[in-house]
Amino acid sequence: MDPLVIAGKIYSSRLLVGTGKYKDFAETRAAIDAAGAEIVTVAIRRTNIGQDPNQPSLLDALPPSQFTYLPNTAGCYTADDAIRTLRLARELLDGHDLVKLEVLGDPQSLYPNVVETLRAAEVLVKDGFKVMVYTSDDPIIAKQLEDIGCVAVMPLASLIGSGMGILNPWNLQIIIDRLSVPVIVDAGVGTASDAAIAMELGCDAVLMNTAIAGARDPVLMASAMKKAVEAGREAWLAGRIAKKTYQASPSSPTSGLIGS
Amino acid sequence: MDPLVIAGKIYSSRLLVGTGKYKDFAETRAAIDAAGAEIVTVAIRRTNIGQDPNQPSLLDALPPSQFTYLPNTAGCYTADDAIRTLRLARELLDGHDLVKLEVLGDPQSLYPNVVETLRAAEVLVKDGFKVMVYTSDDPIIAKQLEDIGCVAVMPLASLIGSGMGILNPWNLQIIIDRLSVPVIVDAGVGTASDAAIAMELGCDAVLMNTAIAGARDPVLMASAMKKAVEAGREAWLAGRIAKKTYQASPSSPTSGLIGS
Amino acid sequence: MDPLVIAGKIYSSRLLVGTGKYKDFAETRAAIDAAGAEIVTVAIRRTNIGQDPNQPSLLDALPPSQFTYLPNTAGCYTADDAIRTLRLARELLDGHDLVKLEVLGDPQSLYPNVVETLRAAEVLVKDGFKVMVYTSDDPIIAKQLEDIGCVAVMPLASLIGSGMGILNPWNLQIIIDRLSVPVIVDAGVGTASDAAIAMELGCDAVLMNTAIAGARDPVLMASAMKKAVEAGREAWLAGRIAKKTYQASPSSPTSGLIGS
Amino acid sequence: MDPLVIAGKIYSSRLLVGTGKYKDFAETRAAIDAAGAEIVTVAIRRTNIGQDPNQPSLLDALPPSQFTYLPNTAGCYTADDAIRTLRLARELLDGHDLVKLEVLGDPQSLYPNVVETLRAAEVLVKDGFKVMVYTSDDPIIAKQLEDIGCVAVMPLASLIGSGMGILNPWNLQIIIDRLSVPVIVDAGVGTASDAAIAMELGCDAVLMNTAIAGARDPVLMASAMKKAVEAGREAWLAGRIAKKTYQASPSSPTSGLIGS
Amino acid sequence: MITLHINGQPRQFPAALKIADLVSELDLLGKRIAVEKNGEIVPKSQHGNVMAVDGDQLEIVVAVGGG
Amino acid sequence: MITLHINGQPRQFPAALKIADLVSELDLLGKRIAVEKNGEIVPKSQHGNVMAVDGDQLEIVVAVGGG
Amino acid sequence: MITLHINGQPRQFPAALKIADLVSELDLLGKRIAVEKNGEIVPKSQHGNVMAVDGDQLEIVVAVGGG
Amino acid sequence: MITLHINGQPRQFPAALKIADLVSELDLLGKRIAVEKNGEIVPKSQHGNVMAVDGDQLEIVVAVGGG
Repeated sequence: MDPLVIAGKIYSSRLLVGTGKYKDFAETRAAIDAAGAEIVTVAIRRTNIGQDPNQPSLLDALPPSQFTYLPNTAGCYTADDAIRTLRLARELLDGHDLVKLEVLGDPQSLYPNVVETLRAAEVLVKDGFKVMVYTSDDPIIAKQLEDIGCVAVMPLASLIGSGMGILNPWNLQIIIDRLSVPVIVDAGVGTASDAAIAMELGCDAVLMNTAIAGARDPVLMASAMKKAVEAGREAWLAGRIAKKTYQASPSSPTSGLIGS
Repeated sequence: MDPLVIAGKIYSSRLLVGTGKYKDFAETRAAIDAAGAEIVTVAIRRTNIGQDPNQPSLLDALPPSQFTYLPNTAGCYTADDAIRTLRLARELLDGHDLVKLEVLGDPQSLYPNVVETLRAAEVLVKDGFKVMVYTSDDPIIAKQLEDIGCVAVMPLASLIGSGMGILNPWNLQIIIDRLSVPVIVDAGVGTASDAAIAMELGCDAVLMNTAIAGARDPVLMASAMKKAVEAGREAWLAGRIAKKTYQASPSSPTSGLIGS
Repeated sequence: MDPLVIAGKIYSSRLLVGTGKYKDFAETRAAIDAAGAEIVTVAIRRTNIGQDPNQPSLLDALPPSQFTYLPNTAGCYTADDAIRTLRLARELLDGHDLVKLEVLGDPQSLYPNVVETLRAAEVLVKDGFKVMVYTSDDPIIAKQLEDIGCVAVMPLASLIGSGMGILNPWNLQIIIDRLSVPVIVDAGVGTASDAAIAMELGCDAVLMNTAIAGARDPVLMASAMKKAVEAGREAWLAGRIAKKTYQASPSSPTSGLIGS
Repeated sequence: MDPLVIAGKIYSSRLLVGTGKYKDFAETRAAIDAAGAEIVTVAIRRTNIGQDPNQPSLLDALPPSQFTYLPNTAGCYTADDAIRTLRLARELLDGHDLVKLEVLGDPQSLYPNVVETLRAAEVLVKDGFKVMVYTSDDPIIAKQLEDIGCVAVMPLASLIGSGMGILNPWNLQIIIDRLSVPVIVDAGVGTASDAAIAMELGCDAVLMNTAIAGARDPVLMASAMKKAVEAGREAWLAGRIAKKTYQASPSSPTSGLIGS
Repeated sequence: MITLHINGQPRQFPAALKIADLVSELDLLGKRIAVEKNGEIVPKSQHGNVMAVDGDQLEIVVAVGGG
Repeated sequence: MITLHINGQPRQFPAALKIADLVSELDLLGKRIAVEKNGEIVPKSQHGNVMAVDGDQLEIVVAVGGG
Repeated sequence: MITLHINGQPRQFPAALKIADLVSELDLLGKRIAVEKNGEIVPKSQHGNVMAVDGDQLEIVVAVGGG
Repeated sequence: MITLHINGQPRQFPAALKIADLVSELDLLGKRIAVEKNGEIVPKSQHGNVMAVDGDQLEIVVAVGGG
């Protein structure tokens, strides 16, 4: 498939995945392999002081040498918390500066707070981060985030973890038409067809976590999502037929019928 | 993928394709290979008396030894025409008895005439044909066609060639829930996500022609459809997450946040 | 509003209602008055031998002198039962010959059995009945029912009592475009906007029962449905604006802005 | 209908209308009368110096004594322009302080610029205006606008003048659930059913202009919209039946059938 | 003694009787009903003439609320 | 002279002839075809025996691309 | 001679004048308008006092149909 | 005795100590962590120099699964 370029780096997979909500690291790794994902999001959390230091860690299961880590700011409701969290992430990952910024509005909806998001994006971009930013499907805000210098804009399809799919394809279409940086649908995908629809709109990639980790068979769903993203991308490149609300058009010749 | 069984024969591909509307036989073959289709529909038409007998024929491009032919009755508006056409097809294909029955209501909509379809199905099943039958999304008619002995029931997603996708998933769901023979969505698919949605409903397979042959790049679209059908099937097998219209659910831990 | 003409008789209301599922006859009457309905459907059932003969009857609550009765064949699964039922209804109502024919496929879905429906319609029309016929949204069947001589064709919006609204507006559109007799959406309406949408498609009227009788406040919902049907009809007559998927168009002058 | 209360004032109509795009003032007045609207939006524009001072003005057609004027800031792309415009409006209307704030993102989409909108709202509320504010369907922004002290929050259904109807009912639902001030759907309504759907979601009112003024028959469409808004409100108050995706429920008794 | 099958239920009567008499027997006099005998409508005008005899299948119906 | 109606078109032939000969006459020899005579299939195995005579209605078909 | 910028257009006037006089000059007397001078509202009550002087930026607006 | 606030919890230590020593104290040696002291990142390269003193607010974080 045609490659995806984010901040000058080339990726062959257009499916980005989260690493949360899995049964264990083995399942996490198996699902991510089945998804063929190259970029994986991780959260930054306090060490549990006193816990067994020898228990396996995410970094053992997903060696940073094999995957591009995308530390996020999940759980942050202010620009300041998000900025602090990503500075810790950069230190943690030896200066790795590709990050996912998300500043949420409230814990019930997890809908983005776009004002705080804009504020944090400005600071982080100035501070040298390569910011992939989670936002609403507001096309004006999406453009402002690009203008600030974010390397990818990631509008939601629907609420995080809702599995409702793409609620407003029209807004996404405007965003896709207007932005030059990659547009990645993030949050809300529930099943394979949702991912295909996102790609058919012309999105550059899809990011998901719950749709895979929460499926009855996460590894099989990961494979489904890989194929769906590729199918949607290829369909977009192939140029679908126009919709015809009425007059049907036969697929077989209309002449040469017997007894006619 | 789990195999598809029609009339006791096993198929590994769940994508059936038509062979009409292509630029030439080379494109036909390339698209069908990209689709990975094992079953291909063909139409039965009068020989053009006096045309150059040496020009290539469909059977050269798609050797019956490599593909399962599914002769159709496209263009037939009565049970009698459909029956005559399929008897000619069986003679033409050396007794091959797997056929696609379609009896249409009118040339404008190409919507099936279910009364004539029932009539033809009864005669053809008695006459030893293995009938895969194109029909509307009427669940009562679909069940009657199964009871008559059709080996597969193929409800429309929308009008033939319309590319409108699945207009009434609810009726398809009832049909899928009630029938034991394979249910194959036939007609109306426009792009990859439509095929994925059909499979996610629990259909056994999808049959299409225009969506591939009419695309700007038919071969690439054929590949997209192959992946979409597999994606939809795997998603259905994997068990998608439930839709949550409201309360979002975070993918990252809600505890251990800094500064909390 | 422009009048509705069925079998040569003029009606000012385009909302037809059923009389089932109400708390009591008082509520039935209040709801029907609020709906402004002129045509009311009734069912034909065996007398409960031995029950108190003095308890009030539907005909006391809704005097046939004030309403046009439309006896139905609810619960009939064969043409014969439907025909017998309507002959009893005609006898019961002193020769009244305007009837609602419905032949159902099964008790779970209550989806129409269109083959039996066609059969019954032919007999009843020959027998002098003015048949308003409940059917699926199959445009070929709908046209056949008109050709048989039915005075109104009544396709479903969705399953009886489901409240799912109009699942396939495209099929309804084809039916409306092709038929000359009144097309009345029957079954599936759940709320006011569903009725408005049906009328905006160009339907001649809407028939409902559960949406009103099953509402928390049936009388208020009846009023809502009256207004929704009128709103939808007027909107259809008034000619709505075209949908513009993108370029917005301001409602205020774009010149004369201050400071420009 | 239950009254609508905005900034302590009671209105009996839940349909607010714009006054732009009409053929002439006579049509404007006729449509507004048919709509039964009490609140009408107006734009503020520079006088055309030198034009005939005796030609009729909007205020002659719609006497401020009979209608509640809602001066808007259509065409403003910055908080400052919007603030200046509304200060002129207040002076123009003798201290009238109920205003519609809209700050747009760009002339192509007319999508709101929520950051500038928040900025303007804060200044205007402090300055004593009663601000009814046009915004996106972002529930976080909507809540912030309420917290600032806006007297009504008016999220879009879809782009201004697009007639696309309600693209994302889920976001509107969240806004309606969370806000205490009236929520008025503003922009995007195309036909009567769109207005009914908005009210059925629980919106307090609907504001529109193009859907009426741009209809083939604006006065008839105004009447349709009046009825649709009332129908939707009543349906919401009456409590619709639940949707049942499958098992149908008969409206006629299932016992007492003949021949059973 | 004769047996009539009325609305699916067998019922004993001393002897064959007119439909009109059967209707009053059943307390249905003056009520809006229709009668079918062995699959054929018995018009009101004939209730005074047509006899219900042993073994007859009768359906007696009314209009009830329905949609 | 006889007339055969082949795929709806009348055609003259000097005399009645076997289906097999007709097929080669029409340059269809070796092509994958099926033949119907007056509404009845003529199996390949019978092409050498069955005669096409004056007034016969013949349908000769092939498989073509279709969906 | 002074120049006033009215609704973005420069206009010559013999001398500074009261807003009230400017309004009548412009044939806007009695019309429902609002006036802004150099970004500040000039209340109707002040039209008789406030002078428009050379270089002033004036906005004079009316209400028009809009949505 | 000094008190450090580590990840929001107060903890006693005999005396001020280097971040590096604190990390080993906490059994985090060799683990992939990052340290923030009073709102400022303490780079790994500085763990050997920077002291944690009484009252310091420390955040010590790791990467965990998240979406």
